[in-house]
Parts: sequence; C-alpha cells; structure tokens
Amino acid sequence: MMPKMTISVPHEGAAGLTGAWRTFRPVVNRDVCNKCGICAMFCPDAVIDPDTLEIDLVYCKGCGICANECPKKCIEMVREEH
Amino acid sequence: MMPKMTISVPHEGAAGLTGAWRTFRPVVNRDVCNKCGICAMFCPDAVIDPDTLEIDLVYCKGCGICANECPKKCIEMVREEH
Amino acid sequence: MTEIPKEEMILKCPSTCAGCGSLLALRYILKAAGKDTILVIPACCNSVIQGVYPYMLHTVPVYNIAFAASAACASGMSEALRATGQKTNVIVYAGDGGTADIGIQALSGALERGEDFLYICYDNEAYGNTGMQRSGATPLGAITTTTPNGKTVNKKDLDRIIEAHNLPYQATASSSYPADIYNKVKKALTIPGPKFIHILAPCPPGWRIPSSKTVEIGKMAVKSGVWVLWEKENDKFTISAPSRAAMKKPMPVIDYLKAQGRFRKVDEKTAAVIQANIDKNLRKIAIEAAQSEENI
Amino acid sequence: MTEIPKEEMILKCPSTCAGCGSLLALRYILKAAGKDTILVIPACCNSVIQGVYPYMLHTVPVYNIAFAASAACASGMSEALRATGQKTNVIVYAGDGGTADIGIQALSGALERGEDFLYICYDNEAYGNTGMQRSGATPLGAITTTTPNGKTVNKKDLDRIIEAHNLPYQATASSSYPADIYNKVKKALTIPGPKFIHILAPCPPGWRIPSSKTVEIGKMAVKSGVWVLWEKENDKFTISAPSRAAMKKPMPVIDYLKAQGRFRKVDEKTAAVIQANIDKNLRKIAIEAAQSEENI
Amino acid sequence: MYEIRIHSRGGQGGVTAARMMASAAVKDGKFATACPFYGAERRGAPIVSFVRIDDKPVRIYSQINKPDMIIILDPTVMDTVDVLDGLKEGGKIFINTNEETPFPPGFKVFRGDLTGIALRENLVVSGSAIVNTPVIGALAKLGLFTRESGVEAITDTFTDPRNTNAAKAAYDEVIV
Amino acid sequence: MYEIRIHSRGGQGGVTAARMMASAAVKDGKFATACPFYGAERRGAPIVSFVRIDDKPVRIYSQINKPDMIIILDPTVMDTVDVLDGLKEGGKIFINTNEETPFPPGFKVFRGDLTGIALRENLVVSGSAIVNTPVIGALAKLGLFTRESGVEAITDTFTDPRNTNAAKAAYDEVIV
Amino acid sequence: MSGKLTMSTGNKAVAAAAKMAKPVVVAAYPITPQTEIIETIADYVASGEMDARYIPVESEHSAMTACIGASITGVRVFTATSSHGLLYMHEMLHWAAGARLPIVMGQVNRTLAPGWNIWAEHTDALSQRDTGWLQIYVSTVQEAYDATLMAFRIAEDTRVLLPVMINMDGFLLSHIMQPFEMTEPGDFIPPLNLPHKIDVLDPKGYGAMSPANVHYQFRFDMEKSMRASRTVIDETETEFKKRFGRTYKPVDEYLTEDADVIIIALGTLGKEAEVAADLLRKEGIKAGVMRIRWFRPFPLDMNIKGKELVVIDRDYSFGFGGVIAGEIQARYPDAKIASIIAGLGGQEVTYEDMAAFVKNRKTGTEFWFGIPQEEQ
Amino acid sequence: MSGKLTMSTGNKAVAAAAKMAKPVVVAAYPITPQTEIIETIADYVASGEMDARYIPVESEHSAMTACIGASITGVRVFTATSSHGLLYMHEMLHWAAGARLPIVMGQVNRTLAPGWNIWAEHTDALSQRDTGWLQIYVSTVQEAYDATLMAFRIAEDTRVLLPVMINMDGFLLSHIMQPFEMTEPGDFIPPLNLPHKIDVLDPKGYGAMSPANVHYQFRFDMEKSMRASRTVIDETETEFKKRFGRTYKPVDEYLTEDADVIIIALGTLGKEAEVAADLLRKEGIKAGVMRIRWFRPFPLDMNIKGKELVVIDRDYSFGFGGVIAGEIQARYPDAKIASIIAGLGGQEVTYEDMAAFVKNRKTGTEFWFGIPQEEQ
Ligand SMILES: Cc1ncc(C[n+]2csc(CCOP(=O)(O)OP(=O)(O)O)c2C)c(N)n1
Ligand SMILES: Cc1ncc(C[n+]2csc(CCOP(=O)(O)OP(=O)(O)O)c2C)c(N)n1
Ligand code: SF4
Ligand code: SF4
Ligand code: SF4
Ligand code: SF4
Ligand code: SF4
Ligand code: SF4
Ligand SMILES: [Mg+2]
Ligand SMILES: [Mg+2]
Repeated sequence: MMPKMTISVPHEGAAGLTGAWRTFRPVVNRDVCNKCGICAMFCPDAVIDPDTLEIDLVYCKGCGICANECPKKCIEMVREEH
Repeated sequence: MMPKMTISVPHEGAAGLTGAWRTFRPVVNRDVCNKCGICAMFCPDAVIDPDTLEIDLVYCKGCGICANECPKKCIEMVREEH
Repeated sequence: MTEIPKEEMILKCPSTCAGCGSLLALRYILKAAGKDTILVIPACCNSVIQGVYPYMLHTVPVYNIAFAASAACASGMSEALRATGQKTNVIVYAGDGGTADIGIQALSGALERGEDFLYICYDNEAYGNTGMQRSGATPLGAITTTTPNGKTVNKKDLDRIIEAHNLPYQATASSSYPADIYNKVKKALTIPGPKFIHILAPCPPGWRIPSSKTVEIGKMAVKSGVWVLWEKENDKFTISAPSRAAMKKPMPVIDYLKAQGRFRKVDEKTAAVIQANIDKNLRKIAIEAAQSEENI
Repeated sequence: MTEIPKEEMILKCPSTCAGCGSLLALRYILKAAGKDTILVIPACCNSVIQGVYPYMLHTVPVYNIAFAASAACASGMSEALRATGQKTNVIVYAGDGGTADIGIQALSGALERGEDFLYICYDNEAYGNTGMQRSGATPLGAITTTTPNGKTVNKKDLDRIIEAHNLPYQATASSSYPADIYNKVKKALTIPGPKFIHILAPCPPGWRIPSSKTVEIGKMAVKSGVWVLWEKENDKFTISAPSRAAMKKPMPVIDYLKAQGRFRKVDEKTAAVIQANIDKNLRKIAIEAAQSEENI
Repeated sequence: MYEIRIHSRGGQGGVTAARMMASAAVKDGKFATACPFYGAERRGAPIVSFVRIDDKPVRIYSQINKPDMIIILDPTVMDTVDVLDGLKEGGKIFINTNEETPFPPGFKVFRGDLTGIALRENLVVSGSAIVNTPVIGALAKLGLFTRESGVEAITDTFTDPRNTNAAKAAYDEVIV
Repeated sequence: MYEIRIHSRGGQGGVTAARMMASAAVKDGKFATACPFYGAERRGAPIVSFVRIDDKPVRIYSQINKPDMIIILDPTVMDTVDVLDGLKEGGKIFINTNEETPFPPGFKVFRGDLTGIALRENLVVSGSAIVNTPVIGALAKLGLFTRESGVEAITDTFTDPRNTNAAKAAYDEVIV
Repeated sequence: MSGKLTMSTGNKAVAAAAKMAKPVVVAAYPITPQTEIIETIADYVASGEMDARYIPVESEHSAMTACIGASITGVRVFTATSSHGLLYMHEMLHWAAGARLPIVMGQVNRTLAPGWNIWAEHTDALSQRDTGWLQIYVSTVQEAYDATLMAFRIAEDTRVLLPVMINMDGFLLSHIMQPFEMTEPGDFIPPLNLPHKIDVLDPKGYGAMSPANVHYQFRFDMEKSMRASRTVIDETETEFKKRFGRTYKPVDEYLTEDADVIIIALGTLGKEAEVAADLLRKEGIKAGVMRIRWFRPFPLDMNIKGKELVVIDRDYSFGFGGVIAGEIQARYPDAKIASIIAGLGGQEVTYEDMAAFVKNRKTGTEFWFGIPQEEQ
Repeated sequence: MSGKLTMSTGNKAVAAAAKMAKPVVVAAYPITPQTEIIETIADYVASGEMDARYIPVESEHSAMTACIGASITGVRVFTATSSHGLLYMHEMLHWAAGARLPIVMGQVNRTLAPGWNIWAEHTDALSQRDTGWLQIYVSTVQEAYDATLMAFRIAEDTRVLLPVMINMDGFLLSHIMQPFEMTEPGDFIPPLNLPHKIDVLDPKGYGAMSPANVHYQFRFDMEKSMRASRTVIDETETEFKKRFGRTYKPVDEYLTEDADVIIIALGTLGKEAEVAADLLRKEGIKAGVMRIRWFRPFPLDMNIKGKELVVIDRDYSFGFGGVIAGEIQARYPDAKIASIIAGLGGQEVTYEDMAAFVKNRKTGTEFWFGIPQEEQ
C-alpha cells in the first residue's frame, strides 16, 4: 500500500508555464545567426532547441542571457505586448 | 528570587576524596630529590605542593606520573595497604 | 563540447528566477551524471523550484531533505546502495548556506568517513530561497537583507575547509563555464569516495544584476580572480584553462564590484582590501599549482 | 617557567581518571587565563569531572552547555560581555568529539563571524566520556569501542580545517608541555577575535596506557612527529621549540604505536601508511614554516 | 466590508500597493488589512494579494473568494490566471493597460496606463516598471480612499517624489 | 529473594562479577538480576552493583537498601563508603583481604585474598588485579550457587583458563 | 485606538516591539515566514536605531545557544524562528528553560516537511509544549506587538525566569498588514536583574552533574515558576491595560456568556471564529468563542460549564489526536468536545467553514476537515 | 521460559534483536546509557557476525538522517539513542515519520540537562510524542528483545510504514542483567518491500512543495496508518505468541480484574508496581497494575470503568502536568485519577513508595513525590 505523501512524477510544466513571467521576449534575427549554439548552451531554462535553435516561448522567462551572450548580437529582447 | 537549579560553588573535595582511588602511593626519597619541581609540574591533579613538594595523599590518585617523570627517579610507587 | 549529451534531464521549466545560475549549472551536472543518479537536495532555491506536487521537472529521482542534513542523507543512501551492490550516483546539490553554514557538520563528517558520493555546492553567496540573507559564503562588502550596510567579514573559505579533509577529488567551477562543469562532474563520478565541487552561481535578484548578466558576471568573477577554477585529484592540483588565462592579467576587481548592486556600499578602502585578498589568493594558488607540477 | 603562577585555579581534585592529560592541560590554561575568565564546557569528560552539585572545583565560572553548542554559547557570551564593556575572557574547553564532530558547525560559524573568544580543544582522540568510541579525531589504526579492529580512515585534520578560517591566532600544544600551553594561552588572550588552540591530551584508559605514562606518551607524540607543536599569528607560522628539535630526527612512529594498547591491531602495512603520512606532513609543515620565515 | 484582489507579478510591487491601499483607507478612518498570499514566488511569477476595507476592525484572515473588486496590475497574468474568479456581480475591475480590454458583461471596468506613467516617471527597478504607486492614484480616483490619504500613504513609504508624481498622474489619467 | 550489594572500584570488574553471579544462579534454575548502579565513574572510583536472586522472576528495579549480603571487592573503599549501610541483621559479609578485618557484631564475615590469587594467576589489567573471577569461586563456596554453575558462568564470559583457575583457588582458599 | 496608527505586518510589529524592549543581543537565523522579523532587526541595528548586537548565527541550534550564552551574562536577549528552525533548536529549547533564562522568541507557526510547505500550522510550537517555555498565541498585529512587550516583563520576572515564545500564524498574521499603535513602553519593562547571572567575582558552576536526589527538585521549581507565571501574566496584563488601555486575558472570550456552544481555537482562527459566531447567531445558534492566548501555562479557569465545545486544532499528535482538544478534555473532564482538525499545512479554513463545524458538530468525535466522511 | 537463557543487559538484548532482524544499515551516535547498544553492534559488524554497514556518524541529527537516506532506498535500518541525542534529532524524527520510513530505533530513556544527569526519565521520548513515531515502553530484558523484533515487522507493514521507537529505562533496564531467551526469529520478520522506495528506472521526486490543499491529506494518511497500526500490533503480538510462546498486549495488566485501584505506569516502574500491588493486597487493598506498553498509538480500550487510577508520570510537561495522566484523562474523561510525578532524573522510587502513593492517593490532584506537602 503506497502511503499518501508528497511524491511527484516528472511532468513538463510542473512549475507552471513560465513563459507568462516574461516582460521581454527574445527575437532572433535568423539572417545574422551563425548557429553557434551559444544561446542554447547558456539558456538556464534550456528552452532553446540545440538543433533547431527554436525558442520555446511557452517557457522562456525572457531573462535575456541568450541575447547578452550571443556573439553575433542577433537576439533582441522585445517588450511583450498582450 | 534565585531559581533552584544546578548551580555549584567552589569547594575542595567536591568530586570526592580521590585519594581513595589509589592502589599505589607515591613515596619520595627526599635524600635524592633535587627539588626540581618537575613532579609538581606534571601532576595532573596538582596535589604536589610546588613549594614544599609535599604530596597531598587525601587526593593523590596514585597515577604515577610524578614517579615516571622524576629525573632523579626518586619517587617510588608503593602498593597501598589498608 | 560535442560530447555533451543534448538530452535535458530537467523538463521545462523550473520556477527559478529568470537567469538563475544554479539552474544553468544543474543542467550540465545532470547531463554528466546520467540517469543512474539520485539527487539529494536540502532546503534551498533548488528544493522549491522542482514543480508542485504531484509533478516535478527533474527526470532523475530527487530526494529533498532537511536543511542541515544533505551529506548525512547521501551517506545513508550511498552506504545502502553499495551494500546492495548498486552503483547509482548519489549527488548532493546544495546551496552555500546548506553547505558552509548549517550543513557543514554533516558534510565534514561524511568526508571524514570517506562516504562514496559527490557533493556539489552551488554558491550564490547568500540565502537565496529566503530572500537573500547573508551566509558564511557572502563576500566582504556585499549587501544582503541581514547585512544592510555590506558584510563586514570575509567569505568563509569553504574550499580550503574541504581541502583539509583530503578528498580524492575536489574542484571549483562556475555556471558560466558549462563544459568545464560537465567535465569535472564526469571525472568526479569515476572516482570512489567523497568528491566535492564548488560552483559559483550568480543570482540576479541576490546580486542585484539584470537577469541577462548571469553568465557575463560569472565570467567576470573568473577574469578578476574573485573566483578561480581549479581541480585537485588526490594531490594533483591544476588550475583550469579559463583561470589560467585570466591569471595572466586579472581584471581589476572593481569592475566586478561595480557591475553588481549588492556591492554598491563598498567604499574605496574595502575595495582595496578585496583586491588585496584576491592578489594574495592568486599568488597562493599559483604557488600551489607550481608545487603540484613539480611533484609530478 | 618561573612566571607561571603557583596558584591553582582548580581545587582538589576533579574526578578525571588518574593520569588524565586533559586535566593537566587545563591547570595551565587557567593559570594563564586568570580569574577574569568564563569557561564554557560542552558535554565531555571535563563536564562531569567538576564535582557534584552543590559544589564544584573550578574557581572561575563554568558554564556547561550542550554537546554541539559550545562555540555558539561562547559567541553569545562574548557578544554580551563586549556589548556591556566587559573584557572577561571567554574560553571554550571542549573535547575532540565536541570540536571536530558534533561541534564543528557552531565552531566554524563563530570563526567566520569573528567572535572574540578562545576555543581550546583537548584531543584525547576519542569520545572519552562515553567510554571511548571513535571520533573524527581518532587516528588511523586506533581501536575504540566502535572501531574494534582499529579505525580504517584517517584522523580528521582539524587544524587545517580551522586554519582555513584565517584566525588571528591558532596553535597546537600538548599536555606534556605545560609551559608551552601557558605561553600560548597567554598570548592568545591578548589578541582580539577568534583564537584556537588544539591540545593533544593522552588518556590512559582510552589509549590503553598505564596512567603513569601520560606525559611520556605525549612527548613521544611530539618526538615522532605524530603531533607537531606550532603557532600561527595572522600569517606568521612558527614551529615551537620541542617540535623544531624533534623534527631534526623524528623518532620512528612504531615506537609510539607500540607503547599504546589501542594500536595493538595495527599491522605493518598500516604502520607504514601512518609513517608515510607523518613524513609527508612534516615536510609540509617545514615548508610552511620556511615560507613564513621568508615572508617576514 | 469591501474586498479587493490584486493580481501582479513578483517584483512588481503588488504587495506594497496592497499595503498602501489599506494604509490610505485607515487614514480615512476606516479599518483595513492587506494580505499578500505569499508563496515561494520568484521575480516574474504571478501573485495575488488582498485588501479588505471595513468600518469596523477586520477579523477575517482567510482568502477572499468573492471580491468586490479586482485590480490587474499586469495584464499578462490573464493568460494563465483566471483573474475574474469569484468577482461579485456588478463588481469593479481596474486594469493597468493603455488599450481597451474586453471583459464579460456585468462588471464595471476601469483602466489606466500605469506602466506608461511609471516609465514616464522613470520608476524602473531592474528593468521592471514599478506600478505600485501609480495604482494608488488611480484607486483614489475610483473613490476607494481620499486623494490626500493616498498621497500620505505613498509618502509614508517612499521619499522619492517620482512616486507621488506618478500617482497624481494616474489620478488624472485613469479612464472611468 | 536474596539481595547482594557489591562494593568495588571502576576498572576492577565488579560489574562483570555481578553478572556472573546472577548467571550462575540462573544456571541453578533460579531467577536473578544483576544491576550495576552506573554513574559517570572513572577507573579507580568506588562503585556499587547489585544482585538479586529469587525463585520467581525478579520484578524489582530500585536499589537494594536492605541487602542480605555485602561483598567488598576492594577493602580500601571502606575508607570513604559506609559499606555496611542497610545490611540486614545476621547478614553476610564477604571481603577480599588476606587479613582479618574487624566488623561490628551481628554479621557473618567471610574473607579470601582474591587480589593475591589474581596476582598469582597474573590476572592483571593496566596494573589492576582483576578479582571478578576469583570472587565467583569464593561465593560458590558460600553456597550462593553451585560450583559447576559458577565455573560455567565464568567460561561463558572468559576463555582464558586463568580465570577458572583463580576461581577454583578462591573456592578452596576462602576463609569461612 | 488612542494613538497614531502604523500599517505593519505581524512580523514587523514583533520586530518593533523587540526594538522597544532594548535587548542587548539578538541571535537569529532566517526561515520563511519569519525572515522579515530578523531582517527588520538587522536594519534597525545597521541604522543605529537599535543599540544591540545582532549575531547572524549559522543555524537555529546556535541561535538559541547564543541567546543562552548571552542571557546568562545577565543581558536581555531576543530571537525569532519558525517551523524547522524551531525543531532544529529543540534541544536548546529544553536547555533554555532548564537554565532558567528569560529569553523571548518570536515564533511564526508553519507546518512541517516533508514535503516542503511554508503555510500556517501550530504543530511546530505545540510539539515543544513540554520544553518549559511559556507560549502565547496572538491573532492581530496589535496583539503581536503588545504580547512581545509583555513577554519580556513576564519572562524576566524573578517569580518566573522562564523563556517565552510568542506564536503567530505564518503568512496569515506574519505577513498581513493591519493598522496598529506602536506604543512606547516607557518603563513598563523593568531593567533585567538576573539573580543567577555569571559573575567572575563570585564564580559559580552551572549545570554540572545534578544528582538523582535533587534533579527532580529543580524540575519542580520550574513547575512552581510556571504556576506563578499565571499571577505574573495577570498582573502584567492588568498593568498593561492601566498604562496603555488595551485589555488582554489569558483566554480571550467573545459572546461566551450566554453561549450554548463555544468555538475554541488559537491565533487567527480564533479571531475569525468571532465572525463565525456572529453568523451563527444570525441563524439563531448561540455561539461564542474562546481564543486561548496563553497555552503554557495551560488555562485552568475557563468557564465552560454546561456549554458544548467545538475545538479546532490546527495541529495533530499522531496516534492520539488534536493537542488542544486533548488538553482541554484532560483539564476539564466534563467538557463536551467536538474535535475538529483543520488548517494543517495552510489548509484554507473560513469563518463559514467554522460555522459549519458548529452546526455539524458531534460531541465526542474527531473530524478532519476536508477528509470525506467515510474515511474519517 | 522454553529455550536456553542468556544473561544480558537490556542494551545487549536490543542489539541482539537488531542483529537478528538483519538490517543493512545502522547509523548511530554514542550517548550514555545507550552506548552499549551501538558498541555491541559495532562488534557484531567488525566480527562479521552481522552483515551490515555501521555508519559512525558525527551527530544524532545525522544518525537519523543517514537512516532516512538508507531507508528510502528500500533497505532495513536501525539506530539507537537517548536523551539529548533524541532531542538533537528532533527535526529528523518528524521527518522520518512524514517520509513514511519504517526506521526502528532503540531509545534509552534518560533525563535532560541542565544540569547533566544520566538517569532514567521519560520526558525525552514523551516530548517526541507528536512526531508520528510509534512508541513502546518495555520493562524487562526479554521484552526489550521481543519488542525490537516485533518493531521491525510492525513498522514495515505496508498498512503502517511509520517508524518505531523502543523505549527502555536508562540504567534501570539498559544496564540491568537478566536471563532472557534469544529467540531466532526465523521468517517472523518478512522481507522489507518498501512501496515508495527510490527507483532510478522510475524516477520520482520526494518532498518538494506540498500545496496547502493536499498537505493535510498526507497528515491524515499518517494518522490513518497510526490507527491501522493498532490492528497490526495486535496481529503481530498474536503471531509472536503463536510462534514463540510469549504473550504481549498493548497494555500489560496485573491483577486488574477485581481491582479497586490501579497503578498505571510505564517501563520498569510499571513492572515493579506489580510488587506494590502484591504488597497492597496483603494489606487488604485490591490493587492492580496497568503497564502501558504502546503509548503511540495511544491505547483506547483500557478497561478502567469504575476503578480508581494512580498514574505515575516519570515525565512532566511544565505548565500542564504529567503527560500520561493528562492523556488518559483526555481519552477516558470519566477516569478518577490521582496523578503522581515520580522518578524524574533517576529519583529512586521503590514498590513501597508506590504502595504509599496508592494508600495516600487523592483523586483529582497532582502530587510530586519527594516534594514537601506544603510546597506542592
Ligand atoms: C532548519 C532550517 N532552518 C532554516 C530554514 C529556512 N531556509 C530554507 S532555504 C534557506 C536558505 C538556503 O540558502 P542556500 O543554502 O545558500 O541556498 P539558496 O537558497 O541560496 O539556493 C533557509 C534559510 C530551513 N528550511 N530549515
Ligand atoms: C547531543 C548529544 N549526543 C551525545 C551525547 C553523549 N556524549 C557526551 S560526552 C560525549 C563524548 C565526548 O567526546 P569528546 O568531545 O571527545 O570529549 P571527551 O569525552 O573525550 O573528553 C558524548 C558522545 C550528548 N551529551 N549529547
Ligand atoms: S548565440 Fe546567436 S549566433 Fe549563436 S546560435 Fe544563438 S542566436 Fe545564433
Ligand atoms: S531569454 Fe532566457 S529563458 Fe528565454 S531563451 Fe533566452 S536565455 Fe532562455
Ligand atoms: S621530580 Fe623528583 S627530583 Fe624533582 S622535585 Fe619531584 S621528586 Fe624531587
Ligand atoms: S601519583 Fe599522580 S596524582 Fe599522585 S602525586 Fe604523583 S602525579 Fe600526582
Ligand atoms: S534567488 Fe538566485 S539562486 Fe535562487 S532561484 Fe533566484 S536566481 Fe536562482
Ligand atoms: S577518559 Fe581520558 S580524558 Fe576522560 S577523564 Fe579519563 S583520562 Fe581524562
Ligand atoms: Mg545560497
Ligand atoms: Mg575526546
């Protein structure tokens, strides 16, 4: 008999849709991007796909690290409008 | 109002008359002793008077350190007889 | 770099603050550790960011434990696992408070006993989870909610304390150098006995920096010599590449201090003391590295 | 020597075992400290030997405190005394268990905060009061009731752990060298901030030696380099005279081991490891002393 | 008793806003409590706080389930949070926005571009516009407390005149 | 119920003696308990321990205040401890000594030079003669339990034959 | 209220009261939801508003120990904690009381892990009820402030000399903002004169071996002081009213006189229960409220004869039952109690829920709010 | 008794039982008077008699935590402590129960400092009564052994999954030597199958944020298990008797059937009370004894109707009263109790004293043995 207690199972979104936290959104200028992958490497939340370099805006918190670290400076942080 | 609790005041013999623990008693050969004071220095229990070099047998536990450390080897540990 | 697995071991998306260094570090730790791993986490930011019951985001088992207790918990786990023939990695991921302050007793005991586990301290230099009170690891001059005028004593030298326990493996790392973290964790996990890695993990709200600056500030820490990356395998002490480079001509620490709101009350005198501390420490580390070279 | 006051600060006669090294040491500590002193004692042999209520033997105030708690207690005392303008010495007298094991957290915290007190650890290398279980400070190979075949891991290097806290004053001492204790305590008490002295205190029942051999074994520890007497004032590291002499030609450690029942299960291999550890440590200490000389 | 729920984000100052609202009401001679439903929120995460205003001391500590008014300091929280949950029929909504936002009928909707005002007054901390003082102005305009009490509540907390300026601007600019 | 109090010193083995006594009685089919009144005693400090022997299980845990018998393993404790305290009228005394010791009248006194025997058998640990096995021999002689049970109780605890030898010597040499 | 009102959280009010009491040493360790107390004090000290030493210890065990070390030198001390912090100092709680030190502690009630949960529950403090600490549970910001002031006076009274814990519900009170009057205590708290303080000129030993034939006497002396504290509390609350106009009793009563049924609860639940009583009375049920403020010493003169009781426990003693219900039944054997377990781990309990507890009460049973009837 | 008898102390018997149960990990820290337990286990492990890992932790907080860490991997664990050691692990006691881990602990009852005193008292364990641990108090060496064996089976039963503490009086039982039968348990203790053990192939998170709307449900589940443990205890004791012939009940009764007055006590006092009852009966007083063995879960079916009770508490909750007397009164409101506080800090209490308690009993009062009447 399994005791009832705080035992959790892995599940995406378990801490909420953190994209809602964002006030600025990263917008990549694909023309300039050299696909170096540095943005994906440094994104703390791992919301940049390492292959496609797509940013998952459902979760991206808009921290701006990707923009700050991009060697090509091709990510712009744009104010969210709703 | 003083609370009743385990508060103790300084008092000789508070841990009992430790001389009773002794199975061997230090006996000093005063003829050989050079009064260097080493026995008094090393007696853990400080029962050797630093001036007179008298041993307080009420408390001496008979550890034998004095005998062991005496440079003149003039302290003998003698079995207690009662 | 190419060897780092692409698979993420943490699902989207923990409730760390935007730009959290400790999360960035943990990504690479778990990539290095792989699935046969149990994570032990004492009270800290990383204990609350996992998601809310009945769900969690980490894809390895996570055992949350009391604040003071992580190394003891890992001791019990590792002894039980080894006794039953299991090789599962036991990794503690704890904050600086849970390591240098309230957890140091359990840690010191586990190290002395030679337990087989990896202890990783992510150091955001304060009690982040409770809103940035000073910890033993808070550096001189830093403002926290309990040091409103800046801390007046030095950061506890956790690494030397741990070093005194003569571990088979010990290292420092930084969330701004993920590959270095990955490699160090990988190596550590091949070695039996207690291992310790100390990761500087910048924390935007605590350090009063924009969330975008986490990686940049972490690099500045290394460039200025505030933080030195090294590893020590038994007696072999090596300065890691980024710090070797940085130590040739360290950035003045004032640049590092100025970039952070928490140091805004540091006056010139204190800044000079901080610089002097760094200079002294760098000299010492250089000597240690040189001596270690010689001995090989 | 002549300057050591004759007055004893402990009345006859504590209920320590016959030949107790920790009591011998305490005699000289209190002579050095004088009457304006509060002694803080955690659970240990020295907490039970004071006499039985309503009487006690110490002629300075003694505050007994919980096992893990002495450094924190001293912190509170010293802060309160200083806040009210009193200079009273606050001295912790704690065993190795209360220092290196259960008490290390409070101690490490107090040192980091820079509290103004003197912490003295008397090291009998086991939990004497509870009948000789192993402590973190029990040396490799020593039999205790919880290591019936001899301890399989090294003695925790308490001194290096403390050193990592960068105290203004730190020293080692031995109950076999009372004048050295006296001088070190005297000096320590002139210095503000946290001070630490680590005293090796042979323990006849624990070490399985005749009670008469306490002083002799303590000297052998120094002569063999098992125990090195030194002091460190800020960055100045000095080897004390007896160890300077001993280090010229250390006695083989096997003589030291053979003299004690607790080491009776040490085989040749372990003895060699112990000797190698000592050799290494002595080299390190010599280098440190030399470097410290240079820097002056 | 008048019950207000405030929706904002960690770091935006919603909690301080609640306190100033309660404080202003108290200055008017009312009784009021402000209670932040704190969790382990991080900067950026949606949070709610509550204000209760009454003519006698407030003795209720449990959450507000049927508010008389909803204040939305950050409209983006509406994507993930049902901000209207429990709002009484005919209840009021104040939303920080510069454009009309559609709400279901049966509520009285007010708005003001608090963020715009904050940015104008340069009330920005770590990249976020601080809207907790402008909202006090807007609410004074809505009659929750007097203008004077609102200003006093702000100056009790903040010395920087930008705060009162922003509040005054909001008072003037709120769209009823 | 037969109640015995043993006076000895820390390190002398008085506690083990008590256990072997109880054990021997149990081997005879009796019920027995041995309880050391432990304190924080040090090697050398006087201690007491207790043995109770009965035909049914012993249910008493409190100290023995009116013993039927006193055993003095170390006569020197008599300097500081009132060893006869509470001894019943007509009670027995056994003392480890080689010379006659005066006791008040009304008790039955027995003696044996256990220390001498232990030294003879070289039963010495850290300089102290261990008298806890010889005493078992002496007590068997006094009829507290059978000789066989006494020997068994010793061999359960100690493998070294010096122990049984000493006990046997004591059995023979005890002066009744 | 008479004076100028300040908006403040419960936490800040406790910190403000501690400042007014002028302790010489504050040693504390942060924990949610207590942090604001010690952060406020750290601010006071940093700004010079408070002339105290703030010791930022490395754990709660050390926090309480540092308080003990400071207190025995004869100075006033203060600390604050919550939940796991309180548990971690458990050994030293026993110690502080046994050492007869008048330490005052702000304690923010929070539930216990695992799993982590930071919301209100009283089990943390109630499970310390044998430690020899006086315990008060407060329900408003004003009361938190006033109780903290009174705590120093009561603890330090030489008839008492026991530590005092001021309990307040996590978040519900610690973080709520209410208007309150920050009364200047003046000489309401007399200077501390600790009879057994350490004196190097008259050296004494504290706490060495305590023989079996006296130890129990020291424990009885603690109990005597606990008993005496009832008088001291009454005196202090009377004096407080005389000076500052606010009335407090060990048990706060609301509409009890003519009540048929009485809700008994601690802290904010006890305050909100008044609203439940109002509601019930509207429905014709004569309900009242007794809010236990001083839980240690336990109240012995509650006038509950002939009334039915609905006791709400925001706590639980596994394998036994609600602590409050149990102790009331123990001291008032005739009491007709319906025991309700509600509010654990921050479970939401409204006055409407409480009214329902009353309406559905079954004397002699225990009911866990939120658990389906068939599982009870 | 049937089998071969061994002379053993209570400590050694507990160690022997632990050995029989074959735990995989033992983590413990020494403290008088428990040391013998762990020294014996260390010996067993060193000699190979026991195939376990002995972790010589640096404190009791770590001892309990290491047990928790080992237990959650699904292995059997054991530890032992006493007094301040128990207090120092207080936080982790709450944790172990909340984590639903079937840890078994030998606990030697000793009083609390200051001043230092190493003799028997139950306050150490009783002040842990809210932690969710099952608690049993034993009175003979045989019972200590048997209870330890049964503890593993009870704790690990999936209907229970709560930790169990075996309490024995310091020195009085821990150090007394009695003959006992070291029964081989065979398969009496089934293999442990922890349903929630960590599995890297099915990763789960333990103890992260537990929301307010479920946390109380987990607490209720603990209470449900506590309730279920009553059945499990009965089953286990029945099975034990079937296999090994020795009979145990949650409450041990002696001459209660026709008794007018019943002494209630725990541990060795409860055993020696039988002698007091015999003595009283000789004097014509119909006395009996109820020795509470399982204190958590609290016994709910004591047959005390119409009898007078003399409850001896070797413990105290300051500002309230004796813990046992209080809880009995709470659960048996009709009980006519004379409450006696006796034996604190090793205070000597003989069967003659207990007989006197009965003869001088005053129902409804509390009496501190050894304290002059006028001070009571
Ligand atoms: C015994 C105890 N004391 C205090 C706390 C409150 N607490 C939880 S996390 C934390 C700070 C953790 O700091 P750190 O270890 O540096 O990790 P961070 O939060 O910075 O990630 C504190 C004080 C607790 N949970 N338990
Ligand atoms: C919390 C706690 N755990 C355990 C003990 C038991 N205990 C008292 S003294 C002691 C050993 C002390 O060892 P050490 O510090 O080395 O001093 P020594 O006895 O050797 O003088 C122990 C384990 C205690 N008093 N408190
Ligand atoms: S860092 Fe910049 S250039 Fe590199 S992949 Fe990302 S967006 Fe492209
Ligand atoms: S803004 Fe931050 S969270 Fe979003 S993709 Fe960039 S680095 Fe990741
Ligand atoms: S040590 Fe020997 S020679 Fe020196 S004073 Fe003592 S007895 Fe005399
Ligand atoms: S035998 Fe020991 S105690 Fe006695 S005088 Fe010599 S050194 Fe001191
Ligand atoms: S407070 Fe700092 S460490 Fe904690 S989650 Fe936020 S950024 Fe990360
Ligand atoms: S056990 Fe050792 S340290 Fe303790 S009193 Fe005896 S000799 Fe001294
Ligand atoms: Mg941190
Ligand atoms: Mg020691």
